[in-house]
Amino acid sequence: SGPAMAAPKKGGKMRVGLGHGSTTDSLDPATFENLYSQVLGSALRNNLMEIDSNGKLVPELAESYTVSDDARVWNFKLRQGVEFHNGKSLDAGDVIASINHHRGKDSKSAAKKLLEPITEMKADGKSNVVISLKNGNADFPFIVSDYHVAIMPAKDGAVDWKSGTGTGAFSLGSYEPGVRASLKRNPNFYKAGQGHFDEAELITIADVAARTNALTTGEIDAMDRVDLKTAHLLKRRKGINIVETSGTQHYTFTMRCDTPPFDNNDVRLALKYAINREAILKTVLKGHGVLGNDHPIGRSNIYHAGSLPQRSYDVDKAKFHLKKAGMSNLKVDLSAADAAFAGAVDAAVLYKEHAAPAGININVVREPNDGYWSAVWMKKPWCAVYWGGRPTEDWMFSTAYSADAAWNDSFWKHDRFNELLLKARSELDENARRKMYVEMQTIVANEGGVLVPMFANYVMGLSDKVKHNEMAANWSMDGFKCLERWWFG
Amino acid sequence: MNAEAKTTAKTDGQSDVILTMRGLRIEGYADEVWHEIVHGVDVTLRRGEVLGLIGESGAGKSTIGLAAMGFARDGCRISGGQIIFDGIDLTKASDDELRALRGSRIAYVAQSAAAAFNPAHRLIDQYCEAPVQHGIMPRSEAEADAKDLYGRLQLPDPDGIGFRYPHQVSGGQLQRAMTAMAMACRPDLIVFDEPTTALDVTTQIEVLAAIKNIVQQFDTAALYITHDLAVVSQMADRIMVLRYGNLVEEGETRPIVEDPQKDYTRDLLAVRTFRKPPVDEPEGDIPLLRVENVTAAYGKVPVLSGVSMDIHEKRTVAVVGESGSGKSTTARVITGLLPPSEGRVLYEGQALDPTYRKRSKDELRRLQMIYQMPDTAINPRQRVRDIIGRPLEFYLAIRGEEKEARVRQLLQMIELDPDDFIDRHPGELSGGQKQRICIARALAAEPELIICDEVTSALDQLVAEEILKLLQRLQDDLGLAYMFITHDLATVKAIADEIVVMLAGEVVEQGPKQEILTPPHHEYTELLLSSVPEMDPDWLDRVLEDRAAAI
Amino acid sequence: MTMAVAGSAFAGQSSPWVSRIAVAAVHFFVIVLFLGSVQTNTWAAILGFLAIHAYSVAVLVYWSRMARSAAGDTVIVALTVEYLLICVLFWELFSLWAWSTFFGLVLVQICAFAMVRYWRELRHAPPTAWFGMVVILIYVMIAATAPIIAPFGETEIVASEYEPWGGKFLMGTDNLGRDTLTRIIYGARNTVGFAFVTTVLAFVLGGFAGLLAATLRGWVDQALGRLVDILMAIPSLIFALLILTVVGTSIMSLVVVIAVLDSTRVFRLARAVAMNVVVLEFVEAANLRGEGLWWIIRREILPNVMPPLVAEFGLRFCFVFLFISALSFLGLGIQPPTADWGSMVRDNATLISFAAGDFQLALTPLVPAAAIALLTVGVNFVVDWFLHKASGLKE
Amino acid sequence: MSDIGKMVAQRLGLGLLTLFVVSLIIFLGVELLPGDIAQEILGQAATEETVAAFRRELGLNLPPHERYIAWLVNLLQGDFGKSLANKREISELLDVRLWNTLFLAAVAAVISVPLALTLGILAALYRNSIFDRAVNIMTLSSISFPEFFVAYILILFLAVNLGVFPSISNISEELSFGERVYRCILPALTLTLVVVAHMMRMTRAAIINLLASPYIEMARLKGLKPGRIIVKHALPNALAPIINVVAINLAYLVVGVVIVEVVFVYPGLGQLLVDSVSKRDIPVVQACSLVFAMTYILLNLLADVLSILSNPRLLHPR
Ligand SMILES: Nc1ncnc2c1ncn2[C@@H]1O[C@H](COP(=O)(O)OP(=O)(O)OP(=O)(O)O)[C@@H](O)[C@H]1O
Ligand SMILES: Nc1ncnc2c1ncn2[C@@H]1O[C@H](COP(=O)(O)OP(=O)(O)OP(=O)(O)O)[C@@H](O)[C@H]1O
Ligand SMILES: [Mg+2]
Ligand SMILES: [Mg+2]
Repeated sequence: SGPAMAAPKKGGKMRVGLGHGSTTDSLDPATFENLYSQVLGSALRNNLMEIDSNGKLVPELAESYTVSDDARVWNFKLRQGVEFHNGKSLDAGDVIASINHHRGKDSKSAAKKLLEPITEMKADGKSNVVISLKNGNADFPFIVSDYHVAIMPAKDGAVDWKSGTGTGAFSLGSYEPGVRASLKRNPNFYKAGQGHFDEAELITIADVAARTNALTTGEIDAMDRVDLKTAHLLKRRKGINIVETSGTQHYTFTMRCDTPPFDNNDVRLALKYAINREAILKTVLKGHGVLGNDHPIGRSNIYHAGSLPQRSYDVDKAKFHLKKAGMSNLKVDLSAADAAFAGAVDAAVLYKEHAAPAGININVVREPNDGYWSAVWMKKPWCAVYWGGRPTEDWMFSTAYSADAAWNDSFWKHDRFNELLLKARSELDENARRKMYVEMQTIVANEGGVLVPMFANYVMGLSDKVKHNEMAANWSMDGFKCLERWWFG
Repeated sequence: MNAEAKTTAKTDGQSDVILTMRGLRIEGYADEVWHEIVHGVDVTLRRGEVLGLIGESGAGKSTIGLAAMGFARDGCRISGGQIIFDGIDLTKASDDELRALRGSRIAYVAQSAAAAFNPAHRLIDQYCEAPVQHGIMPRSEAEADAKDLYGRLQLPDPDGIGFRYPHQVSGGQLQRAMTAMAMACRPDLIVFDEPTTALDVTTQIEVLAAIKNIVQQFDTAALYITHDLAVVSQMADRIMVLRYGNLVEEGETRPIVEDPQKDYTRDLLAVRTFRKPPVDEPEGDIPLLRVENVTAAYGKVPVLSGVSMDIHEKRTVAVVGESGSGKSTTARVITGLLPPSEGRVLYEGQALDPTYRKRSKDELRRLQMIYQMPDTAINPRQRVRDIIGRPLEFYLAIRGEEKEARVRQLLQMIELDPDDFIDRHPGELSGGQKQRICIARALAAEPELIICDEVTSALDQLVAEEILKLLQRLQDDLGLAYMFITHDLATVKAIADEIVVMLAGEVVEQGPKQEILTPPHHEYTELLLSSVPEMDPDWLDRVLEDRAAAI
Repeated sequence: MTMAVAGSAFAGQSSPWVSRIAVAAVHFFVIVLFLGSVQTNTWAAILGFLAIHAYSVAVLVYWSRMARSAAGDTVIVALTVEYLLICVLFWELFSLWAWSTFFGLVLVQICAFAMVRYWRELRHAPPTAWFGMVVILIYVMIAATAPIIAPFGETEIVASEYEPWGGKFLMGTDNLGRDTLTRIIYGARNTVGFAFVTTVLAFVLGGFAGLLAATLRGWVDQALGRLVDILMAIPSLIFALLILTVVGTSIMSLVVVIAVLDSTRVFRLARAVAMNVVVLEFVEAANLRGEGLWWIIRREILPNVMPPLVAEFGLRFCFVFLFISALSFLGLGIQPPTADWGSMVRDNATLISFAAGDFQLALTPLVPAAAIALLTVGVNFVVDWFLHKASGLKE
Repeated sequence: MSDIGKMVAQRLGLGLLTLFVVSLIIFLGVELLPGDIAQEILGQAATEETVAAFRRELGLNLPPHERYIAWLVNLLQGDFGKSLANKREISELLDVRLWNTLFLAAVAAVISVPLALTLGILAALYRNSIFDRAVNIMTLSSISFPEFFVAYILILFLAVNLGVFPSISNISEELSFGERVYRCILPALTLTLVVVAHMMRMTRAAIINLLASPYIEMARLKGLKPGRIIVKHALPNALAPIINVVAINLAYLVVGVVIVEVVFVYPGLGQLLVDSVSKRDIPVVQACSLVFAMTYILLNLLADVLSILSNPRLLHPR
């Protein structure tokens, strides 16, 4: 369904069923890791910057910012008159405390690494925050738009995350982790033309069939992660719309380049040629996605290398590279679990069938869902992985591809690549940057250890009461901001 | 009621007939085919008359008794003939009609009251069930009536006993309670199916008296089923002798008992005539087995105190006493199942270890035991070949062809046809046959002493006699010694060399048979001896009178 | 170990030891030969198939001779255990399907033996029992001959996903484009085989422990009883999750874990029933004879506690299917791409919600579920008949 | 009677021991699982540094035995401790969910136990009839379908097509009793279908097993109606095995319903336990396991006491 043209109306109670959420969740943004927390957090709190529906970076709690020429010193000017749900006015102290929440020795925040380059932060009056970085980073405003770096009220330099208080479109009524949260509209919300529902409820419905049924019977108004197998049937139901956005989310089969046989690039290439991406996209994602080209940069990224030829299924090339690697056949274990991504096991099984004609015998090992990320990912030589993607190339590459990245899950080291990464980061010239990022994508595709068969769409199911504008593609549920941006028609 | 009254009732003519069965045929389903069990039997019963049905086990007595209620057990069917009860043909009656009759107009007293009472309900509840369900009287009336009947049947505490559960009441008392229950609706006919077979002689006499009394009081017709001619002659006006589902002989009680016409009836009468030939005094001083001053208890409950006895080679020692007197316990002490708290057991002068676990295989072999209930004493899932073969293999290491030959030989010894029986399961054997298998199993071990714990009590008399003869013959041939536990003095008279009388865990009298059986007796021995029914229809009245007089 | 069991099975027979060992050896040899041949090539497999048939006939003749002896029951038990052990042994050495073909053969042989032995009773089985036996037999045949009768390979992707019924794909294709009928057929051997092995193992473990506890009483009983209490007090799904996550979900560990969990239930039942048997006089008689523990458990008690155990077997057997599919809810369970009914239901379960929209699609999960249900009903009908015979009722 | 008291006391004592061992096993089990709470909560975002910081915060740097003993000492003082994941008091966490779980179990039990007993009795009464076969086929089929599948089918018919019940049972405290029951009906029905077969078959088998007893024959000879014979004469004697099976199934209704909870979005203990295991939140896992183990122990004890009460031989020893 296309974007609704009518002017947004106020009112109603929005009930969203999400496939995520666990009883162990908390309101601490430092530990947010699932869609439930992300959607809830985005309804309650805001960031300095945000990515809007068109994928553009725009100020949110900041009104504007200025940057030094070397992209090292960033000065954010805060919006005036913004109040937290508890009536406290937003000031520079809150921002500094909120960012500091992720820094320091004792921080367990997932954003710690991101914010590490900050050397100094100081308030310039009540409404200016000056942030200095170790090295220049042209993408820094993207980083403060990250959902972890939400702004919370501070007292004595410490933020209060337990209450869920923020500046967001909704304030928290009750919250039962892993079950539901009920929200009320923030009457003092500062964004004009946003935040339409009177009330909202976020319900965890882990089972996809239950979610679908709840949507069909009208017990919820929107759901995430539609069952792709039945999406076409669900679409036919009266009163239900299927909406999808294609962003940076991609699935990979990651090989450890420090472990034989994957230390040989020809083996890696053979494996990259032995997979029938179209078939997997069609069968596993039922077409709800885009082919991957063995690098993590999606079409919605600015510097996506569209010129790079699409790699396709080619048994001969696979055989050729295998032979080049000095092998006539190959037997490898591929670890997968549905925890890696929905359909990972199926994808692996399909891959096994595709690779067989090339003399590659893939033994699919289904790992337990439980503990997948600690016991399999970055441990087993070859496994299925899911990446939410990052809004910028630099962010993505430095998260998982640079030699010193904490999550360099392919254990891949490429000097030229690392050099380019550093250079591109502080480069402010668009064209020069583009050239460098395209080269990096080419290197990763041809020499990297990550097989990226596909980018997966975010597929959501909406009751036709629910209206929305163009949907943001960066994350699921309208960039987590469904509650703020949607309304009932 | 007296003799004249009965005679008038009998001459009263056909109208007085309460039950007629004509050409009754009943089939049982076994081995996937229908076998005829009862082959056209005619029975006529008048109001107030007691008809005795007698015959060996499996003769079809119970089957006929149940047929009188229009009932056939699971796996049986009435295949021919008529059963007319008070003008109603039970073979044609509907289920509802039959149900209305049963319990209210025809009642049943089962062989084992302990099994036939529902363990989950109080006696009085079970009593009241039939009258209340048949709508004969309300519960309160039935209860009052029950107490009255309990009193008449001389149950202790008639007002309270009904509120006990079946397991809280002794066997004899249960049997009387069952009689009371049958009486509840004042039926026209009661079927007594071996009501005293499971009881010991002293209890039996009380139950017999109670039944006789109540039947006379209410002038109820009765079918009295038993395999003991002496018992039936006390109870019945007329007797029918059955065998293999056929009528052998029928007539008034006294003529049948005094002058039987048929050989089979004569055999039944002659059962108690078997006598063991007297043997010499034991030679040698060391008895084969000596029980020395044994005191034993189950947990804290003392059962035996200071029991001593000797068993000599090739001799039979009978241990008698009423139920619960400690006979089996003595056997358990000897076999080592129950270590005594004091005293010891010597075998050929050597002390045996108190527990069987520590006894050597050879010691175990020389001392074998045969149980009272052949049903539970042999494993229903093993075949005869394996049951008998096991001791051979286990003790004597005989295997293969040799074992097979030995098993066959043993089967011949106990007079069972090897070809026919070697592959059977116990379920395919009669009680007597099972007991023989138990004997063969004991024999297979080539023992020196066999403890027989009431081996004949569960069997009918003809079979029992066969077993006794068999044991005797084996003793003569193989030189075995027996410890023969029983409560049946007739058996004792037949087989014993020496007798040990036990009461309440103590030996009250012991010595050679002649000595014990010749008066003067110990008073308890006297009671035991006088309770053995005699083949005289007046015996019961006489004994009861004597006893009443004695008090 | 296997030999010992087999040997003891024949010990009840009156032939001398040498021949017993010879029989056991031939037995073992043929099995090895067969498993080997299946592995190498088709021709060898066909030869092996013929060999195993000839061998089966020979075994049958031998058995029918023995059918009258009490050793027969023991032979059934011993053979089952023996085959089981071999299956487990060859598990990793050969591929899954080799063992399951073999398993089917085992069942056929045991069925055949049971039929010879119980033919008299069988003739008079009620229609429901016949229905059950026919169902079981069909399943066993399907399982045994899966590679021959299945139209495609077990994991072969033959078309696009969810092809309609009929034509080349009788039951359509599944979510990955594999032939559903083929998967159902292979599912029979994997699922039924798995459930059978697991249940038997559970009964061997739990049954033996239960009988041991009942026979020995005292502290053994206490110790085993408390151990089982502890195992049962932990929610089984969590227990399985803990163990399987630590040791991994190989078929082997699945079998062992589910069997251990199930065996606690069997233990309680076996113990309770055996308690009533150990007090009977024939057990006392065997004790007095000086028999060892093993004999008493195996020959005196076991045969008498079979009916309730068999009844439990009927239900436990199908609980295994359910447990596997419950495990796959947690991402554990049988490894793909092995076809198994539980996972087939699980993988396509959501389709049922759209039965109104596309009925044929909704059948995708229903077919394997129905396959399980039919087997459950069949097995339990046979069990009911057996129970009815054992209850002593003759109506 | 005092015998029962003694048995109960002894069993409770053993129960405590069992609980202790269970907690130990669970603790060890979760310890052995790959990863710990720090890694699991941070998930894909875990780095060495953050994990180390998290561990320090939670006290996970202490050796396992010290943590276990500390937990045990707290427990003995009646304190379940706090959830590691979100710092909430575990007792609070358990409180609501335990009641929810018990509520669902109760609704399911109220439907399933009488249904199973009635069907079992009727099946025994009309044994080998069409009715008996039909009931058997139905119940056996229903247990052959995995729980979640049964749930989907029920939802399809009763929620989606007919719309009589809600498809998700997200109950909350504000709801009235009636509303709660209404929302619980579908999960309760699902559970009913799952447990009825076992109880019904056991009832049937236990009754049939007694029908050859002499006292049943006696009851027939008293002219009683077949229904009365089954209910008054066979059933009371078959109670012990039936009670035991009912207890096992009740325990299942409390302990084993994770999947039903997930499908119906029912906030019960099972879901909490599974979530906590996957996040390695050991104190919560232990607390849940103890509650479950306790349920099992108490239900078993109750079954044994009831078996004794139902058997006059044991209740009124001579
Ligand atoms: N349900 C049955 N099915 C088949 N045959 C049966 C059945 N009940 C009894 N019979 C057979 O019928 C015959 C007569 O049995 P019945 O019980 O009437 O004998 P009985 O004279 O009462 O013997 P007992 O003194 O042992 O009680 C026996 O041979 C027995 O094996
Ligand atoms: N296992 C037992 N535990 C406790 N008391 C027992 C046990 N067995 C028997 N008794 C009691 O010991 C006493 C003697 O029993 P025993 O079995 O020796 O009697 P018996 O003379 O053989 O009687 P019967 O003729 O009935 O077999 C009885 O009062 C009986 O109740
Ligand atoms: Mg009889
Ligand atoms: Mg005795």
